[in-house]
Amino acid sequence: MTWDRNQMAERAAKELKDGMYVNLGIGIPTLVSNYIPDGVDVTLQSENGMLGMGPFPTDETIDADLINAGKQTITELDRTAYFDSADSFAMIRGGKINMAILGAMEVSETGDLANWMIPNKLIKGMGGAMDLVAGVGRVVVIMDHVNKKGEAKLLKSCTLPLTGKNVVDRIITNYGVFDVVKDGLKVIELADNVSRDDLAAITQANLV
Amino acid sequence: MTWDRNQMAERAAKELKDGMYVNLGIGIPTLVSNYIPDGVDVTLQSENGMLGMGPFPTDETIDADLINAGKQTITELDRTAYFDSADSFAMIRGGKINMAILGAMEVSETGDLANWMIPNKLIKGMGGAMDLVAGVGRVVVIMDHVNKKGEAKLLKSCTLPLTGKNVVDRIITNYGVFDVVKDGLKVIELADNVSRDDLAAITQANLV
Amino acid sequence: MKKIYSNADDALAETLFDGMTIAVGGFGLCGIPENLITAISRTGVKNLIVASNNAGVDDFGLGELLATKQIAKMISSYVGENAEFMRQYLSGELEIEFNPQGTLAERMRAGGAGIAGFYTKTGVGTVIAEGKEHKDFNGQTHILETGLVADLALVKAWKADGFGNLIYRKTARNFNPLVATCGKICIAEVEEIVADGALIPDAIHTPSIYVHRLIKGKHEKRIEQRTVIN
Amino acid sequence: MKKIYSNADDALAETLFDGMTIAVGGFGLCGIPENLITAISRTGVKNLIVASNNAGVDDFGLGELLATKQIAKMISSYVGENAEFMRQYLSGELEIEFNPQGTLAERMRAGGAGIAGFYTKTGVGTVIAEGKEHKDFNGQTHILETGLVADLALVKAWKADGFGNLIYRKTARNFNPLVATCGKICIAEVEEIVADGALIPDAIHTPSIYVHRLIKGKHEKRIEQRTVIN
Repeated sequence: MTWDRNQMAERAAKELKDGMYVNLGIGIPTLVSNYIPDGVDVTLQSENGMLGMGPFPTDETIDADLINAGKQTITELDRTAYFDSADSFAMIRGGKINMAILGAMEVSETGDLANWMIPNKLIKGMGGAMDLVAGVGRVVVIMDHVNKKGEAKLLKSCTLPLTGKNVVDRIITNYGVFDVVKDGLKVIELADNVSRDDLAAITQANLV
Repeated sequence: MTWDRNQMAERAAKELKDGMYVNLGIGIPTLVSNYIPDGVDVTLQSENGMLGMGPFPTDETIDADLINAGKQTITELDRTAYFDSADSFAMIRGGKINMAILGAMEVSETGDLANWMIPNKLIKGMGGAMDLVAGVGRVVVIMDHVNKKGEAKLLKSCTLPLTGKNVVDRIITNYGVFDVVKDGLKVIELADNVSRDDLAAITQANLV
Repeated sequence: MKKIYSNADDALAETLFDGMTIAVGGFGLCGIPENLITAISRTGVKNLIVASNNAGVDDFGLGELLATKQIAKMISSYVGENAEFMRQYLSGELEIEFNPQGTLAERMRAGGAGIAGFYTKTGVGTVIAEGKEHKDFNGQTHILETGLVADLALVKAWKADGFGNLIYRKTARNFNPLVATCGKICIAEVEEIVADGALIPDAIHTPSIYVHRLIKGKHEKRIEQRTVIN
Repeated sequence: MKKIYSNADDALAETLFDGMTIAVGGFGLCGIPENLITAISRTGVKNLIVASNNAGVDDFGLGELLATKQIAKMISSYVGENAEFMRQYLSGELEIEFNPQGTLAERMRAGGAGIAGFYTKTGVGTVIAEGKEHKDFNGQTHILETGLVADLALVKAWKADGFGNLIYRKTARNFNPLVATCGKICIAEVEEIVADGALIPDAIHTPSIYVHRLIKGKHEKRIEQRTVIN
């Protein structure tokens, strides 16, 4: 009934429109590239300095000088351009990237996002996430609706250190699709056989 | 007895040291490149986006895409690199250019420079002059000691709108060479048969 | 996704409105979007604010839009080559905002890069600093300059591919890459549109993301100061 | 004027001192100045402040300088690949200043470009904004970030000419061009030194003015996440 990782990625891929420049975060967002609809041409940005990211290489074409923001080896396309990190984030900060699809630990009903740090536990750093949510035109989050203990991750307000304030536009969870609107999170779509009552028990954020 | 344009340029060329990156202004400063001493290797920057500026072209090698900051056609060298205007002034503003040799209308005894505007008369714009004097490591000015009416151009304080405040390090006029020091302009060198008494009559700035 | 237009008039369609701000690439007459400028002179759009390092000469480049009195204000560092400009300015028909050349370039980059403002030493103690916020860093005074965003950006490049990746040639690059970033819409005119994949990805100056529309133009490439050795 | 040195040890001579700030290029293990990092580990210089997007892995890249405890503080955006880093950080031996990746890149560019500070929306409302000046532009809140200048910059490029012009290859470019600009002295290590004039002037990424010393290195180019399609 709820969506699995691939179904969430497939649903997120429907957000993509022809001609868009898109940044995909690490984890489930990376899977979105497997589901880009036919007839939709999308250019992927990798914030370490590349526009026009191609698929993973073969053993023969692997190149240590060609990696994505997750440090994975990748390939280039006929549209590819490389640039330095300042130019890459100029593009991001300047609002030229149409959409970012990112993972999250928590999202608040006002669109606050926490996805980079758990005090005293996970202190790896924010990488480019703060720049992305502050600069990109539209921020879509893919996340599980609850944590491993079954607790809500869509909250009144985030408990973890923020990545950005009022930055999330749309949330795709294993239960459905939600937009951040004036009074809370608006239910846009539900997974098959999921009811709004199901959501009530596992969602702290106000649903409208 | 006083120096002519070419002698001033020749004297200015002695300021150049091996390995320097230098920006030459329009007018007499451009002539300095004719007198670079043997064994001194200097790379010329043109602020419209070029490092390693070569001499003027022949009729056969002229190229509309290759001009200097004075809009004159030029040539490239084996060391040449091109870049955009922001990168060019990043280089200038960031203090990477070792020396600028510029023209002047007025210089004050505290090193203020006026060389871009005469109210109600000359309003062409400052071009890159303000960026150069604010950013370059050492600013050397080449100028006539007096104006066409015989009036001093080395002043207590400038009367014309400034290009920069406390920016000039050394002044080369047709009468000699002067450094901006704590209490005024220090006489470093005089043209043949010029005496300090000669200077007194044509210099308003304090000479030390 | 198709960015290539057949000519300058088509490429400009529905991008122009009176009172808009247009950023234009080029230094002097080098690397200017000749075809797009001429096409604008045919549209009659007026009260333009034009951000460009120079203002062309009387009958070429932005001088064409001065001749038709379509420009209300220029944001430039140097306008010395244009007699008509001086005439309109002195008669009060035209407004000018002088920016130091490096400040103008950096304002365009900042506008494109989402940098709202930046501190520079350029212009401290001059008329340029009047009315601007001053702040000391490491004992040195700086002034606050703001990012410049234009409604439309017009650039000239050497080659493009069909995606809109651009490369420039020699000093014709100048302001063009910065102008391309600071426009809400950017139109590029190029000398040649090459096959997709024909540009070297490491050598692209303006990535396709900045370019919304693209035309192949015919370029006079007039030389302003023809200087040769004999 | 001669910039080419015979090896990393010679190139580093008289550039190092305890407590200095060193900016280092690379993203993950991609495009890092391997030879120069290893040579620093041999010198015993200590209490280093290192500005670099990442901290290497335990036994390679900046991890080598963590193993020898030569680093007192890192300025980075992400250090997740390095267990020794975590251990030293949690035991209080090592300080970390997290900068958002784009802010770090822009701080290096600003430091090199004589921009003392700039306003960005990145980090507003987060811990990153704490203690920083806030200012509204066009109704949006921005925070002031400062330019970053290092005593020494270490970069890895693909090719250089004898003047010190550099080009980088693919995503190994990353922070390197910015790091090159923000150091008072910059040392570059490259895979190949080509004949003067052999680089295309339009395709040079780092002009020679930024590079003070140059070596040809031997590069392992270790891959961090080998990912292939089957």
